[in-house]
Amino acid sequence: MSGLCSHALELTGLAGDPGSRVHRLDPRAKIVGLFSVTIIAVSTPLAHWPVYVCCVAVLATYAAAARVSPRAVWRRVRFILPLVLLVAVFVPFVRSGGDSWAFGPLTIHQAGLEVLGAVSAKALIGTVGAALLGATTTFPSVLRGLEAMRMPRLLVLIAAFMYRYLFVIVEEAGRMRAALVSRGYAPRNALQVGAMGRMASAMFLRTYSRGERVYHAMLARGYNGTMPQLHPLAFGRADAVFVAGVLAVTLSARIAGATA
Amino acid sequence: MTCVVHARGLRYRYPGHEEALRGIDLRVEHGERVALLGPNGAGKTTLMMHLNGLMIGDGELEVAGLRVAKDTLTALRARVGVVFQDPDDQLFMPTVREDVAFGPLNMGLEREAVQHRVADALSRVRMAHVVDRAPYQLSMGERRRVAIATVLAMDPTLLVLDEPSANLDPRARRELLEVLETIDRTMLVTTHDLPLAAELCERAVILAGGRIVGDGPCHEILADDELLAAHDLELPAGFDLSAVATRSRPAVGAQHGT
Amino acid sequence: MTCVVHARGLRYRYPGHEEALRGIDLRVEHGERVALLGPNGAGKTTLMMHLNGLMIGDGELEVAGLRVAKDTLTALRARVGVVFQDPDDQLFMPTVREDVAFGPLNMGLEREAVQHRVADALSRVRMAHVVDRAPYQLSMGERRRVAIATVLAMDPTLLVLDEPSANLDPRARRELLEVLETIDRTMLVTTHDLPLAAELCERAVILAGGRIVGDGPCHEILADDELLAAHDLELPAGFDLSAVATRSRPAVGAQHGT
Amino acid sequence: MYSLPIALHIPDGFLSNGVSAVLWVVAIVIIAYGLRVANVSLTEDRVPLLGVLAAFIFAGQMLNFPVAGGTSGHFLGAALAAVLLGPWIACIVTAVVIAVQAIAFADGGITVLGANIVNMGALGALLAGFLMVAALRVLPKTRGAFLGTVAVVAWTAVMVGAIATALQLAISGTVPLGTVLPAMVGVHALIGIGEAVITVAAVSAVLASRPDLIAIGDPERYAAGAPALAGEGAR
Repeated sequence: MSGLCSHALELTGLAGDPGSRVHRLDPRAKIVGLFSVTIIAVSTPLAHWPVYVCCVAVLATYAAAARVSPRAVWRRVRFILPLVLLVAVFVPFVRSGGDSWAFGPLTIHQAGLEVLGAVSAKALIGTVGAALLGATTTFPSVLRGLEAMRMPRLLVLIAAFMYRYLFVIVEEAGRMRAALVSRGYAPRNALQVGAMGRMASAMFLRTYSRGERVYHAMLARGYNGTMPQLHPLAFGRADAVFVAGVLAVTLSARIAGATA
Repeated sequence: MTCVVHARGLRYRYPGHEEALRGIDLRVEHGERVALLGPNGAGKTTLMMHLNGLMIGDGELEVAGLRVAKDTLTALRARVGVVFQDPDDQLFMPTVREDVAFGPLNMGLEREAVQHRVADALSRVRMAHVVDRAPYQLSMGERRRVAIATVLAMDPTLLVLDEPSANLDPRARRELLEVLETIDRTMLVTTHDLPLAAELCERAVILAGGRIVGDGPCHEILADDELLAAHDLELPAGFDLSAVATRSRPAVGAQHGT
Repeated sequence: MTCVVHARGLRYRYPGHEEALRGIDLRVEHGERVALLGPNGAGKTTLMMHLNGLMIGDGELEVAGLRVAKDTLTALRARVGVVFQDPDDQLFMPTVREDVAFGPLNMGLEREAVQHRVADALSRVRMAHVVDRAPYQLSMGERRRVAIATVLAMDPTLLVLDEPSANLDPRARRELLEVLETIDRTMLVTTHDLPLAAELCERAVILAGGRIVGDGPCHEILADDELLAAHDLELPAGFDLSAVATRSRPAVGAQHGT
Repeated sequence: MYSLPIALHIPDGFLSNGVSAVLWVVAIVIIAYGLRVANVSLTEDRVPLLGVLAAFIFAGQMLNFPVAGGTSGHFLGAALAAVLLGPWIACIVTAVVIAVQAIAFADGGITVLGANIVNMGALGALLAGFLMVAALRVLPKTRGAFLGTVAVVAWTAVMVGAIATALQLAISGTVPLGTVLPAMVGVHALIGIGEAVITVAAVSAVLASRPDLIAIGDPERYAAGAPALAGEGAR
């Protein structure tokens, strides 16, 4: 339900002040902190809406401390959120329950409105949380953090190579696509996409030989089956304080909401 | 007859970046062969992408008699042939025949006419003998020439070539040059290979920082050491410009008009 | 001290194909810079792949004092640095720092020594300022120089470069040449760029059909039009060999011996 | 060119806590088992290859095509991955693609990552892979039968992913099944056709030039692990 696709490349890279305290936090702290906010928000029913406010406040504080402007956040979510909301906006018409109001042929249901509100708030918090992680942490250090958090090493390594070659291969694909279009290719329905399949196979074969060449280049520099690591991570006091702070604020709101 | 390329105040900005084209004014007449020179990042590729509407910028741009805009794209792409730098980006059908037929088929031509165009285009680049081979079995020089054929088969008014001599060994480069010299189309050639420009084109345009900073007879531009140096261009050490014969300008309906 | 490369009767056949190397005899002495020329398909890349044991053929091959065989590969790869043609194949880590550190770390060096080597190798190719950048943020010329640094950081005895000037604009090519000239290593350079060979190397070897068909001072080889033509090589039109100063041979422990 | 793309990435908040949690468990079990079966966890030799192939799947998802009424679908690639890499490696690779999309590009929620991995990757890859193996044992060993099977499994993989997504949305109480199921099935029946056409064209081209790279082409070899990736080891 979203439209990443060719806009992918615009969404990467740090934003804000790269020297800020937030940027310098251990990636594990940021992963745990931001994803906790999302998990807490998502698991909260709409009735406890102050929890959402609390989560948004935490994210806003985080962004301010990292000097990530609202514009930078918007730039990262603008291809995702509008589509999410576009889908969610149909919910009040199809999800029945509670009161209902008729607008000509359409009927809006109260239960549907509630779902719309909850879904929108949760999707907003989740998307902005992930965007803030990306704005304050390079993807390679996110991966280092995940690896330190016992993510299977093989998955981390695949992700690292994928990320490195994403740009190369997406650009290749873009050029091939341009070459197709340049020769007047304009499919009008799903049956006319055979040329894209040819393109996909050419991409696969090129990518496969790329993989072999990269492997050769690694062997040539003494690769013996284990990726060496340059930067050990250090989880310090600032990191602990950050995680504890985020959890304290959001969890207490969540518990207060549940017991209220 | 109008000129083939007519740009006035053409500007383009990649989202979130500086302007890549900052007001390009350019006329290319029928039958001209123009070398488009400039350092990396000068905007050469961006300008090229505008010529067949892969990008649409601000300002006026008319190519091959058509105003470049969304509604003219189909017609435009039949009139402007773009040969990309890496033939592997352009050739991905199972056989050379299907690759060369791809453009004419998209134009809606009859099968027979398409076959005719395939044969004709391949023979013009001296590649008729590989018609049933797979592109990946060909050498880089052969692939480059087949890539040119894929575009010639659409019978374009303007041929745009991006770095045609990149990654060619000296002999393949020579053969390519010989083929290009026999093709009587208006040509715009983006290249870092200044000797190629000197041999193939009678006019050179230097692009730098999204603007045209030099435009004139190729030999004059390439002899202007200061101009070249100012834009990170240089002839290879030991290259003697005067030793390259200026190619006579091919007389392909070179009538000038507005 | 033995010579850096010593091949005798080196042969290699790709499974299911003709022989790619048909008996190569080659000696490269310490401190030499040798251009390896030849048409596409001559066996240049295959020979290159043998030098650090990515392929192991029949016949004798000693490189940097080691007989090339399965059990010497680790030591061999620390002594032979190969810079591949496409820097994107060579730069596979997320940042330049990690890429340059990859080889030294595999050699088992301490973190501190590795940091030192990274800084040193990058400054030798004038790329110290990009240490924390990602490879995809660099220009082609910058990537090429960083690729060279990834290998220099391993302090190799022999530096093997595959088409170092491919896809570079004239200025990036010039900068690369300047960097290469300051590197005092034994070098084997595969290239189609004969002017580059003339400027960088004092010796040229021509490979054709898996055999060495020419070997001598670079300027003599490049002046031999018949030899070049017989193997699909040619200097660019207008290139004047005598105008290129022969680089003085760097005196890096150029002791010859068996 | 910029028509509305339709894909299956579920954002945070669209699934209930229970459904999200169950699918996280399912995804983890599949990946853990996949890592074991694929037998690649023992060696890092093939990691660069798997990494670039993941990038290939990601780039493949840029292939947008028109569906109906001004909307467009995009290629998903789970079936193609299963045919080329075998189902278990396809699971791992597509899971990495989907996780990176969520973490690095905020596309698809974190809490529903398990669901997205199952719907868009694992389900399609496993289904396509095992349907292919079963069909190849029964059908005549001809190119036509092979490509026909590829078409069917590619379409099926998309449909099953769409149906799973619809069921999850309905069970979560976000939208009623009666509304979401026909809508998802209708659109994805068309997207599935695009997926099938692209997958068949891609597979037939690989079959023509590098048949050795098609993992699923030989069920016996496939059963032994990951043939296309088990080639030469470290030298």
